[in-house]
Amino acid sequence: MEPQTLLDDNGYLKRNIIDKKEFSLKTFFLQWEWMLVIILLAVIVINSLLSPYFLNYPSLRDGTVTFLDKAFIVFPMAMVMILRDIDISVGSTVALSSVVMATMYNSLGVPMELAIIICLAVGALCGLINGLLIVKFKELSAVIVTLGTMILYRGIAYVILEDQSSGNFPEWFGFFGWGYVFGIPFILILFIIVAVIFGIVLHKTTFGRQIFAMGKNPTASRFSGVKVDKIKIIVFTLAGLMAGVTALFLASRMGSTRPNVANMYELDVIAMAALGGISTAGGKGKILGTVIAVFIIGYLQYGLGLINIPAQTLLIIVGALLIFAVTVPKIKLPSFIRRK
Amino acid sequence: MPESAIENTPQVETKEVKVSKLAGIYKFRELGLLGFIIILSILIQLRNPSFLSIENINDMVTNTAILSILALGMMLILITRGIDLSIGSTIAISGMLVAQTVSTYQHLNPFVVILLGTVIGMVCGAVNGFLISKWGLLPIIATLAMMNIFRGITYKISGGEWISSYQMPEGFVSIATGKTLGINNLIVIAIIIYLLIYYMINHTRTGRQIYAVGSNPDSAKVSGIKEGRILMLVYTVMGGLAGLSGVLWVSKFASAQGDTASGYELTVIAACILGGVSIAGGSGKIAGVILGSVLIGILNNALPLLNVSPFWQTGIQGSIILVAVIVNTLVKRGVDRNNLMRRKI
Amino acid sequence: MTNYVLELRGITKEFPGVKALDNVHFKLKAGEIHALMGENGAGKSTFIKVITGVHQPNSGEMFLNGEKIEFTNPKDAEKMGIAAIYQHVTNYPDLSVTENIFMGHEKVHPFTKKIRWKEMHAEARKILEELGSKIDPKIEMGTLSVAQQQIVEIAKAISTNAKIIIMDEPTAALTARESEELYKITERLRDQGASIIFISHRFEDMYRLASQVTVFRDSKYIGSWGVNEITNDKLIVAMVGREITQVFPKKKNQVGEKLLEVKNIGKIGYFADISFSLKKGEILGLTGLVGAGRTEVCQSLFGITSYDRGEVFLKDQKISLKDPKTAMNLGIGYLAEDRQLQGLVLDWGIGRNITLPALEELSTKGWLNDKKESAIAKKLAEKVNVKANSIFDLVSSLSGGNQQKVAVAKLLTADLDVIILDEPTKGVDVGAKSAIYEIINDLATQGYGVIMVSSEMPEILGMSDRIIVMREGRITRILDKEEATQEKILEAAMSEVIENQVG
Amino acid sequence: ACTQGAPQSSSSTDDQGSEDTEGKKKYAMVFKNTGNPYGEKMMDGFKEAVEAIGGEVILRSPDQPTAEGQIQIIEQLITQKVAAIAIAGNDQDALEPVLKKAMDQGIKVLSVDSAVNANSRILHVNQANPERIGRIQIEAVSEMIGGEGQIAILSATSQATNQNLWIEWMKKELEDPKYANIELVKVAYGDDLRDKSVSETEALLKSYPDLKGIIAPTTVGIAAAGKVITDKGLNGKVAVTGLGLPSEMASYIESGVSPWMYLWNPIDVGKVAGYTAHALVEGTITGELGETFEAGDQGSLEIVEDGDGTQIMLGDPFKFDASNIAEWKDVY
Ligand SMILES: Nc1ncnc2c1ncn2[C@@H]1O[C@H](COP(=O)(O)OP(=O)(O)OP(=O)(O)O)[C@@H](O)[C@H]1O
Ligand SMILES: Nc1ncnc2c1ncn2[C@@H]1O[C@H](COP(=O)(O)OP(=O)(O)OP(=O)(O)O)[C@@H](O)[C@H]1O
Ligand SMILES: [Mg+2]
Ligand SMILES: [Mg+2]
Repeated sequence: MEPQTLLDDNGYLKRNIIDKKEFSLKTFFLQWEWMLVIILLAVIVINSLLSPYFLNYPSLRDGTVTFLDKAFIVFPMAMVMILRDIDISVGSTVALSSVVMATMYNSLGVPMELAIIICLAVGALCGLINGLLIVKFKELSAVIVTLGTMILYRGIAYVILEDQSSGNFPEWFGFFGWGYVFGIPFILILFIIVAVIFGIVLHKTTFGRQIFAMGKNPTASRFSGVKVDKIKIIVFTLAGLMAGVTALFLASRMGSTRPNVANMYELDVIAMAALGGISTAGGKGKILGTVIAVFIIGYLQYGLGLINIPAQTLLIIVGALLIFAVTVPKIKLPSFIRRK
Repeated sequence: MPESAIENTPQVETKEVKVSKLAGIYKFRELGLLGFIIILSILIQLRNPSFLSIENINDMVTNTAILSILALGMMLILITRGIDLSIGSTIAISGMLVAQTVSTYQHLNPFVVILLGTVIGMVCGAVNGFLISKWGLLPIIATLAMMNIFRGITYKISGGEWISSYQMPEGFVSIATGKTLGINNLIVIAIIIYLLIYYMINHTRTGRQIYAVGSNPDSAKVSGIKEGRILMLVYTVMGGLAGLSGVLWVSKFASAQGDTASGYELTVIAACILGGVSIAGGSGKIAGVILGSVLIGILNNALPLLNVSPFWQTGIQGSIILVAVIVNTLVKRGVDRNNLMRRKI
Repeated sequence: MTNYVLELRGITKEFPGVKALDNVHFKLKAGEIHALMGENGAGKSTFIKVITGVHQPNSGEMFLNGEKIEFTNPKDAEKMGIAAIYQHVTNYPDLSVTENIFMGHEKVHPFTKKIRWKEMHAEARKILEELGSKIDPKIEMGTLSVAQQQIVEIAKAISTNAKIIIMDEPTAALTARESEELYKITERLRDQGASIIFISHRFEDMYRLASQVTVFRDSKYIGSWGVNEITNDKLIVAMVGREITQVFPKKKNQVGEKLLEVKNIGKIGYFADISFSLKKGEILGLTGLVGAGRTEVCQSLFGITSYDRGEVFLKDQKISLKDPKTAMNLGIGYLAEDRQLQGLVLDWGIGRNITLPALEELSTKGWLNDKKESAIAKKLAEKVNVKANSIFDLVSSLSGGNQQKVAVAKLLTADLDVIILDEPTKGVDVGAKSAIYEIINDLATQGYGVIMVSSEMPEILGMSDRIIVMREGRITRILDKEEATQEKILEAAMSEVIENQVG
Repeated sequence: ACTQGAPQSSSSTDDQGSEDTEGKKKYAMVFKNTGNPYGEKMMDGFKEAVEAIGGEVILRSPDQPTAEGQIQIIEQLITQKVAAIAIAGNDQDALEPVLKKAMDQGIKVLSVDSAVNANSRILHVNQANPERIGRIQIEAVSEMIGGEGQIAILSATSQATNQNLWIEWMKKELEDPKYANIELVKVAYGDDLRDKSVSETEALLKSYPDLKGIIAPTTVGIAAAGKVITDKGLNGKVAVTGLGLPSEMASYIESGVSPWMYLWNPIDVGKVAGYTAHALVEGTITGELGETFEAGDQGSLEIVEDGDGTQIMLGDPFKFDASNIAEWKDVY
C-alpha cells in the first residue's frame, strides 16, 4: 500500500500511517502453531497405526495423566525464557515443596488442607528467593542463581527427610493425581484452566506485554518505565508456585514423596517450552504452542511406550524430534510463502 | 580482555609497571573467589589436618583435572554466548567406544587411544556446531537434544553391557594412573590443555575472534569474522575435550558404563560460572575457570573428609556455591567502587 | 574514467517491502572528501553498506580504479582498502580498545601468527593520541561513553591504512572541539592520499571539509555538485524537496514559576555538587565535552541510577527517585542518548514501541486495549512524522533519524512536567531536526520544563533559555540566553575555574 | 460427579481383552534403569522363563532410575493389558497407587530384586536373604583382616532401601562379641557414581589411616574401592569385599585387592520372577503364605513370610573368589 502524503497546516509533509493490521491468510497459516498441530496429528496417527491400544478414550485419558504433572511448570518457564532467563531449580523446588508438605502432615500433624497450602507457599517462596537473588545480584545471571538454588533446595529436602519417604496421605489427596470429574481427569481440567489463565496474562495484559518487551530489550524497557525488577520477581515466583502445583500432583500420584523426586524435570520442561516455540533468545513465544508441545512430547512417549520401544530409542527419538521441530521453520521456504 | 597477555609484556618504564601491576591486582576480577577458597581451605584444615597433606592435595588435583579440562572447553562456548549440555553424553559415548576398542585390540598405543577418543568427541561436537552454526538452532536446544541422542546411542552400542577393568589392557589404564616426571598423567594432560587454550585465546586471531563473536555477534559479522566457523570451532573443541575426558574418565575408573558422567554438564557449568565466566558471553578467563574448578574439587574432596552427614552434603554444597558467587560479586562491586572513588571529579 | 577511484552505477537495493536504493550513482575522485547528504531514510547508510559488502545490491555495478568488482562480505572490501565507520557503533564492549581497533587486521608474527600485543597497544595509543584523545588502549570498550567509542571507531578505520574511508555520521556524537580534531585528521588522511566519503547532517561539516557533495532523496540519486557551486538553500531543497526557511523556530514559550530544583546532588565517581533549577516553560540547555557527566546527571534525575547525596525538589516537594516509573509518575520523562540500546525495542513495531511507557494508562485494569493503543500510536507517529507505512513496521527497518522520531514519540504518551532530552537530534536530518525543535518549543510553550542535553553549539544557543556547562562531573557555569556565546561556553567547558553558580 | 480412580465406563475393560489375538499372555518386567548389565541379565533370565512357559515378554526400564519413569511405564503396561508385571522398584512406596491400579485391573504384580511395599504387590522375589547378605559380609571382612581393625562401609545412595537393610544386618552381626576388636568407623555413600565413590574411598583412607577393610554392597562402589586401593598400592593392607558384578570385580579379585566377594545370579533371579509370574497368572498360587509351586529349572519354591507381605527367597549369595572368577567374569 502506498502511503499517502499530504501537507499539514504548517506546510510540512504529512504521512498517513496505517494503524489497522491487514488480515493475511498467509501470515495466519505460517504461524508456528500450525506446524505443531501437524506434528501432533502425525504423532497421533502414527501411534494409532503402531498400537491398537492407543486410540481410545480410556487410553488417551490415562496416557494424558502420566505426563501432565510437570507440564504446569511449562507456562511460567515460558515466561522466564521470554525474559531471556532460565530457571533450572524447578525440579528441586518440586522436591522441596512436596517434602515439606509431607513432613508437615506426617510429622507435625498439620491438617492436609493446610499442608497443601504450605506446599504451594514453599514453592512460591523458593521462586521468590530466586527472583530476589537475581534482581539483587544483577551481575549473576539467572542460570547461576538457579544452579545454586537447584542444589540448595534439594539439599534442604535431604536434610528434612533424609533417606525416608513420607506418605500416608489421606484418601482424598489421591484425587489430585487420580481423580476424575465427569470422566475427565482432574489434572487435565486444572491444566487447561491454568493454560488459559497464563495465555490471557501473557498475551492480553500489560504485564504480559512488558514481559515480551523485557525479553527483547531489557534496558529500553527499564528506560520506558517498566518495573523490570518487580516483573522478574513475579515471574520467578510463579515458576516456584507452579513447581508447587506439580509437587501436589506428583505426591498424589506416588502416594508419597522423597527428596530425590522430580530429578532433572527442568530439562524436560525446557524442552517442551522450546518445542512450543518459546525462544531462549527471548521475547518470543505463545502459550498455545507450549500446550500443543506438551501433548506432542507426552503422546509421543506414551504411544511409543505402548509398543514397548526401549528407553534408549525413545531418548534418540525425542532428541531428533526436538531438532526437527526447531529446524523446520528455519528452512528457507520458497519465496512466495516465506514468512516475513 | 587479554589482561594476562598485557602483564606478560612489561612496559618501558619501571614506574609504569608498578602502577599497572597494582591496577592488575585490582583488575583481577576473581579476587573474591580466591579469597573465599583460601578461607575455606583454612577452615577445612582446622577441622581435618590431612586436608592439606601432599597426598590429599595430589588426590584432589588429580580428581579435578578432568573437570577443569571440560570447564575450559565450556568457557569457550559460554564466551560465544552458547552452552553445551551434551558433554556428559559425549564423555559416555567416547568412553564406551574407546573401551570397546581397547578390549578388542589390546595392544593399541595409548596415544592412538587418546586420539581416537578425542576424534570421537570432536565428531559429536561438530554435530552440535553444525546444528548451531549452519541450521541456526539455539545452543541450549541443540545440545539438549543431542544430549539425549548421544546418550541413547551409547546405550545402544553398549547393549546394556559395561566394559570392566579386566577387559582393559594395562597400557590403557595407566593413561590415567601413570606418571610423567613424577606427576600424574591427568595433571600433565590438564596443564598441556591449559597452555594450549591459553595460547589460543590470548595469542591467536582465532582466539580473539571467539571473544569478538560473543561480545557482539553483529559487529563481528561486519568485521568479516565468520561467526559460523568460530561456533563450529568452539563446539568441536569442546567435543574434542569431552572425548578426551571420556578416555581419561574410563581409564581413571577402569570401567565404562552407559550412564557415565550423566548430569556432569551442570558441574562443569557451575565451575565456569564460579570462575566468573559470563553467561551473556564475551568474557571469561582461564585463571578464573581453574579457580572455579578448584573450588568444586575442594568441595568434593572435603565434604567426605569432614565427616559431614550425607544428608547435609548437597545442601552445604549448594550454599557454598551460592555464597561463593555472591561473595565474588560483592568483592567485584567493592573493587569497582574503589576505582570510582579514586576518579577525580 | 580512471580518475575515479570508486564509481557506482545504477545501484538498486531492496529490502522486503522497501526500496532503500533506487538506481543511484556515485563517483569518488582520488584524494577528495566527498559529502553524501540526504534526509533520514534517504538510503545513505544502506549505500555505504553496499560499498563495503555488508549488503549485496539487487542490481548495479561497482568499479574500483576502473575495474569492476563485487564484494560478498566486508572482509573483501577491507582487503581492497575500503574502511568504514558505521552509523550505529559496532564494537566489542568486553574487549580492549586496542582489540576493537585492530579486530580483523591484528598484527601477528609472520610465522608463528602470534598476536603482537605490545605493538598493537603502542600503535593504538599513537592513533588515539593523533585523534587528540587520551583513552587508554587497554581499557575495556564497554566502559567508554558513546562519544569515546565513536573516537575508537575512527581510530579503527585509520588503522587499516585504507585508501577509501567512509564515515557515516561520525560527528553525530561529538562536540565542536572533537569535531575540529576529526576535521584535521580527515584532512590529513586526504593529504596522505586517501579518498573519503563523509556522511553528516551537519552543514558545517560539509562546508569545512568536502569539495564535492552528492544528495540522495527518497532512495534516489538527486545530483552531485562541487560544494562551491551550490547554495545552502538549493542544497536544502535538493535534500528535502522543499524549502526550510528557519531551522530554529521562533520562541513563544513563557518561563514561569520554579518546577524542579536540584540541590548539590553527587554520585561517587561520576558527578558532584550539581545544583540548578528548572522553571515551567523553560528550555535549559546542558552542554559540555564528551564524558562531562551530563548523561549521568540526567539519568539519576530519571531514577535510572541513583545519586548518593543531595536533594531534588519537584514543585517544592522533596522527591525520591527510585526507578524510572516513579520518575514518570512524578512527571519526569527522559529521552535516552543511545536510542538503539536504551530507547527502542528494535524488533517491535513502531506502535508497540510508542505505547510501551504508557501501557498502564492505555489499558483498563491491566487489560490491553488494542484499539486505543493503535489510535494513540498512529496519532503520535504522525505527529513526529515518522517515515513509515504502518505502525506495525519494525523499528529496526527504519533509518537512524526515523528511529529517533519514534523515541521522541514515546515521551509524548505520558503526562509529564519535566522532559529531559539527551542528544535529541543526534543523527537527525535538517527537516526532522526542525520538526523536533518545533516539538520541543511546543512543549515549552505548553508549560513543560525541558532539559536539553546537546553537544551541538548552534542548537544549544538557538534553543536554550539558559545554558548549563559541565566539565568533568561538575557545573562550571550557568549562562543566560542573552549573555551566552560560543566562546563563553567553550571556555567554561574547558577551563579549570569552577564558578559554582546556583541558578 | 467427582470420582477417584478410573470411571466405571472403563474400569471393566480388562475382561474382554486381556488375551492377545494370538492368545499369548504378556509378561512384563520393569527394571530400575536402562543400560545396567545386572538388570539386563535379570531381564534375560525373565525372558527365558517366559518363553519357556509360552508367554510373550515385555522388558522395560526408564532411562533414569526414578519412580516417576516407572509409573509411566506401568500405565503403558496397564493399557496394553499385560497379565503380569515384575518390577524392581526405584522407590518402595511411590509405586503403590499405580501398582494398585494395575492389580485392580486384574494384573498380577510382583516385585523382584528391590521390593515395593507389601500393599503394592502380591509377592516379592528376593534374590537372597538380607539377613544372610548382611551377616556374611561381616564374616568375610573379619576373616580377611584377621578379626581386628577398623572397617568402613561404602554404600550406594543414602536412601537405597536394599543397601540400608543389609547395613542394618551388618551392624547387628557386629554386635556379636567375636567381633569385639572390629570397629565400624563410618558408612559412606558414593551414590553409585564413579567419581563420588572414588572421593569417598580416598577420604576414608585419609581420615582413617589404620583402616583395614571396606565393605561395599554395591557394584559401582566396590569396583571404585578396588580401583583406589589398587592405585594407591594398598593391596594387602586394605581388603575390599561386598557385593559386585564378577565382570567388574575380576581384576581386583585376581589381584587380591578383594580376596572374595558375593553376588547371586541375576539370570536365575529373573527366571524365578518369570515362573512366579506365570504361577500367579495361572492361579497355581495366590501369594499366600506356605504355597509351593514348580519353577521350571529352578526347582520347587515356597512362599515365605516377609514383614507384612510374602516373598520367595532364593538361596545364599554366591561367593566369587580367585578360583571361580575367571569362569564367571564373562557371564555377567
Ligand atoms: N535491514 C533493513 N531491512 C529493511 N529495511 C531497511 C533495512 N535497512 C534499511 N532499511 C530501509 O532503507 C531505507 C534507507 O535507510 P538508511 O539507513 O540507508 O537511511 P539513511 O539515509 O542512512 O538515514 P539516516 O540519516 O536517518 O541514517 C529506510 O527506509 C530504511 O527503513
Ligand atoms: N576517567 C574515566 N574513565 C572511564 N570512564 C569514564 C571516565 N570519565 C568518564 N567516563 C565515562 O563517561 C561517562 C560519564 O559521562 P557521560 O556519558 O555521562 O557524559 P556526557 O557528558 O553525557 O557525555 P556524552 O557526550 O558521551 O554523552 C561515565 O559513564 C563513564 O563510563
Ligand atoms: Mg544512516
Ligand atoms: Mg551523554
